[in-house]
Amino acid sequence: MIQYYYLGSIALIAIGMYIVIAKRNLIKIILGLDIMDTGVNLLFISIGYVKNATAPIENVPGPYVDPIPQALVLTAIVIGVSVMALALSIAIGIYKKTGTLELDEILGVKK
Amino acid sequence: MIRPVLLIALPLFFAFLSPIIGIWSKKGVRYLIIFATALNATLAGILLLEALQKPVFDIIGGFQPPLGIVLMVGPLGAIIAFIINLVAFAISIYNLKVEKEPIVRYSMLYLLLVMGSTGMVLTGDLFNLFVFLEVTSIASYGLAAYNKDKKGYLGAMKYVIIGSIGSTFVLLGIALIYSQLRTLNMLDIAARIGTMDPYVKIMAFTSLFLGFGVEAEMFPLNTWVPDAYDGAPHPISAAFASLPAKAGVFALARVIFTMFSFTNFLWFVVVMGLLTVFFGEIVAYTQKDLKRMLAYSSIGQMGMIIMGLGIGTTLAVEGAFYQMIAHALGKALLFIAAGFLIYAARSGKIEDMKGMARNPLIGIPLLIGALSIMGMPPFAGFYGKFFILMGGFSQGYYAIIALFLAASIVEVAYYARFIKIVFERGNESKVIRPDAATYVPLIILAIIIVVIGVYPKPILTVLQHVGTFIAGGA
Amino acid sequence: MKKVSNANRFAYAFLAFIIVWCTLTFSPRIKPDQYLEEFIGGVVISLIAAALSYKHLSQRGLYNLSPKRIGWFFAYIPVFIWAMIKANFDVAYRVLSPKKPIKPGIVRIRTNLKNPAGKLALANSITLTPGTMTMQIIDDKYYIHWIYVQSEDEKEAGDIIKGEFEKYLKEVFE
Amino acid sequence: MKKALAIVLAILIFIVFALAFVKIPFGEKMSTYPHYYNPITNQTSNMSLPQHYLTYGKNDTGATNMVTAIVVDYRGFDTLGEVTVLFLASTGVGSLMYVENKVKKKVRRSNAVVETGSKLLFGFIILFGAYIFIHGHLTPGGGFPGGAVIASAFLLLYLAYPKFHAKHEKLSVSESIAGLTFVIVGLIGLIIAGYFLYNFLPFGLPTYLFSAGVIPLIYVAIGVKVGSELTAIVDSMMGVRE
Amino acid sequence: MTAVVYIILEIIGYIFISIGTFFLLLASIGLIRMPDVYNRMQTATKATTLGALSVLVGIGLIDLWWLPKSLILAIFIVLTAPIGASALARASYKHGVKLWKGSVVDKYKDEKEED
Repeated sequence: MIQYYYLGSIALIAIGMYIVIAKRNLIKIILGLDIMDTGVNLLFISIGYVKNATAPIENVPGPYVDPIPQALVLTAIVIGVSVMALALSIAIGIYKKTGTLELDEILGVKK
Repeated sequence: MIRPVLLIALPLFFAFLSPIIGIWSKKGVRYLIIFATALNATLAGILLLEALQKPVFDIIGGFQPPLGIVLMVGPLGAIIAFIINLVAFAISIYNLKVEKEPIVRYSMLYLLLVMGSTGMVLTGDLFNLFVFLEVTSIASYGLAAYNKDKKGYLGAMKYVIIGSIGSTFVLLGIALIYSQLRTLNMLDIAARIGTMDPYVKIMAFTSLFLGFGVEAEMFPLNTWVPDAYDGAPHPISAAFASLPAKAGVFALARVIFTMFSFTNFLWFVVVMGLLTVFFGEIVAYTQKDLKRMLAYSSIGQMGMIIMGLGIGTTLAVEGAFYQMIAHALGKALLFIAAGFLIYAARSGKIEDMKGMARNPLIGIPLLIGALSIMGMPPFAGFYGKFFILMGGFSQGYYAIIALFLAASIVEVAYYARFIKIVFERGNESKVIRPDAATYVPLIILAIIIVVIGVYPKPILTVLQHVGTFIAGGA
Repeated sequence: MKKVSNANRFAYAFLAFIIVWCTLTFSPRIKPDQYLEEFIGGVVISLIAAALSYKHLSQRGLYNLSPKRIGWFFAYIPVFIWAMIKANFDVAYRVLSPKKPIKPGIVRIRTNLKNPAGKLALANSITLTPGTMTMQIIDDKYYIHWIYVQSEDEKEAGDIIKGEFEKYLKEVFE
Repeated sequence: MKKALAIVLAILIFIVFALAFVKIPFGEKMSTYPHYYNPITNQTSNMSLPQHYLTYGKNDTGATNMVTAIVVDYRGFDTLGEVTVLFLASTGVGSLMYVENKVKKKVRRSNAVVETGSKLLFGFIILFGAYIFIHGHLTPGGGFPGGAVIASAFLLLYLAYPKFHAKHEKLSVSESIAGLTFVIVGLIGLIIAGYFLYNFLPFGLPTYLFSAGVIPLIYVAIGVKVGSELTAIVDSMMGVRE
Repeated sequence: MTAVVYIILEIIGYIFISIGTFFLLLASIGLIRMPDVYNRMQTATKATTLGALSVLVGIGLIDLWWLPKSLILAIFIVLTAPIGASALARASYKHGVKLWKGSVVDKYKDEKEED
């Protein structure tokens, strides 16, 4: 059986990848990484989905969705946030040193 | 009886403790880190002896796998963990040379880098492996930019970007495996990997392979290596070459052998390894800057390890593991020496370092390290390359062996050039004597290299277990 | 305004927090002993939160809770809600009417409220009522963005905008 | 040129992964999941992993919220790693944003409305954050969102008072103590039962506040830790102010 | 008997929710139709506050379990939404966002705040 439900999140990953490779502005690149991250998290969550099911909390009647992907994505989100914080602070550092966030100007590439 | 989890819990304990100690005494934190890594190395040594009897499983939280997380330590994992912690101990002494503030934060990041690399080697759970990969790489990002100059920031930025792409791939691979098998334990995955759809299986393998390839400095995703190594403080360059890189390549070995046990897909690994070797060695030959040269050489060596894993016979994998050990020790030594040379010459260019290594405290370890990395007998590096070659020979990969030898010759050429320059006669007046924080780790590492080169029996005893490792054991 | 002891302010903060906590954890289906556990947890949390924030929360401590003030406060609620509903119909009219009946501008009015909390309440009330939005308070001056300016004079505009609010808020807060 | 390459690569990645993911079922019943296998005892179970969690989770951990049961108890080691990652991020940002010569920056006066409002709300936001992480084992939520809410209370103070400055020593001490609590709870489990992070406290009655053994304890530690770490990150990123 | 009460409460709750959604819709239309930041903020703040309020009250009536919680949330929304609007308005003013050209008066311009 062929499933099309995941294509949206894969598209997010591909878009993020495109931004990371094609854009030459550090903030945009960092945003691209974030988009990729979101895509993977969305993908993970949807893997655990069960039709007509609710959140796995015992005082609500079942059936429940798979709780593992939710737990894993919780971890993955926190990790993504940490990477983002560090990337942004490195970008701030680069800006302090060079006065710009455009990669071409930083590396001295002639257009 | 020692529990593997202590190797992770104790550094974590000390890392969380150090901000409190740092309020009173910054010096105290530095010595605490040395103590913590020494303790860890001792524990890892004891663990190695235990794992030689039979693989150690440490169930965390009291839930049987795959319900809970399990640490899975076979002899090979134990020896890599031991070497990582040993090198980490040596480097932590050299850390005393770092003067730049905030030193307490630096120490914590370093200790957690060690802890993350150890965790990557010990864990037996795929998602836990990802978490430790992230611990390692975030600590590395912070340390790579620690110098807070333009070079450091740019190297770290490159590392962050490529590292994040890598972790996205790892997560994708985990998602693919989880969606089909609904489990995360490596041995559970290994037992049921045959039921996966073949295309999904190959995609999962490729994603994990590329993802861990970032830390293992594999070819398409290793452009961060020279910049990050170059921009990082000297102890951190040494640590990068021996801690996260080894943990990454061990994770690759886990993916290849423990989880997927591919036999017909290994040519892919060999090709990636070979490309990495060529990229590394040839660019290294053209480098004028010492740290960049060593970084590219590190790429080349990691490529050899990946090739050894890819050839896949017992002998070649033994060689790969031997090479891992030798490279961890040798590259750490060379980077520490490079740090001293750069400090003495006040320049990173190799040509400015004429005769700088003529002090025996620095010269003899440097020579031992360089010869070991070049693969000269009787030093540790020789056995690794030799076994990989023999393994490839027995599999009939003649063309690949020829290319491998050619790359080794290039490597010998540029190391010889480097040694010739640093031992050249002339400007003796400028040669300075290293202080204890520099020569103690150098001598420790050099002694180990000589010992395991001249008397390789203990290592070979451990490496006998490679057969069970390839067959999918711990 | 007389000085109020720290203990008094602390007690007020604690009381406010524990009331909010009890409301948050209450539900018609909860068992009594279960609620007791929630209450014990709430006491601990409220003590910590009060210790962190009692200096910010109030200046008058328990004196805020005199029956007269509470009475005026409850009298104020229907006035406020009625004004809010009127405001929304006003918004609906201005948004949906094709001619865009607006004549915006920033005017200045004055208040004779003294207490910061009272000023904030007045500012919020102004923002949520027809056509006006507080932008900044400086001492006793309010700068207000008015969507349909009826008067530019401080006094007259103040009477229109503040309406009955100031009277009630004066009783509640002063 | 570079753009064309990027587009080609992105499309390639999309196609390659789409071909893999179209084969993966979506929203199927849990009974179709493959059963798990215990590699230590060499036994295949009669149910899948998520089914096991949902069936026995309440007995195994005492928590009502199964996601929390997995995050803190079954896979608590991951969470320890996750906490470490956040700790690393705050340490890393602090070390990168560290300034040796403190240059005083000019700051703008804040909005009086915001000032009074945040004074009023600060305590309530902290209360609400604590509410979220203390009920992590009963309702959706837990240490990470709760900690983020607490950090937002401090963020509000930063907005309201441009001169506000959280004491870094205090932050790192609370961070350390919370982290040490987590590790020590794990080590106590190791000593008592032989398993790191073993849930050694009595489970109590489900849906009660004091239940699920060490889970609320760990979540309180995580909440405090996340709160102080996020505050420290914000504070470091703002740089030095006068 | 109680069942009837519950059903009535539920119906009232849904009415509240519909009203709330209508006001939220108004707010978004206002965002498009109003000419400048300040006017947009006006419509958006008022309509979203009342909209969110009545949605919350509606939820509380449908399932009484949530009533205390939703009332607390309502109070917080009333307290915070205007503060946010005021902060945004002043920030955009300080940042140099111009008033709409049809504006008749700007007294805030004369105020010299010390920075």
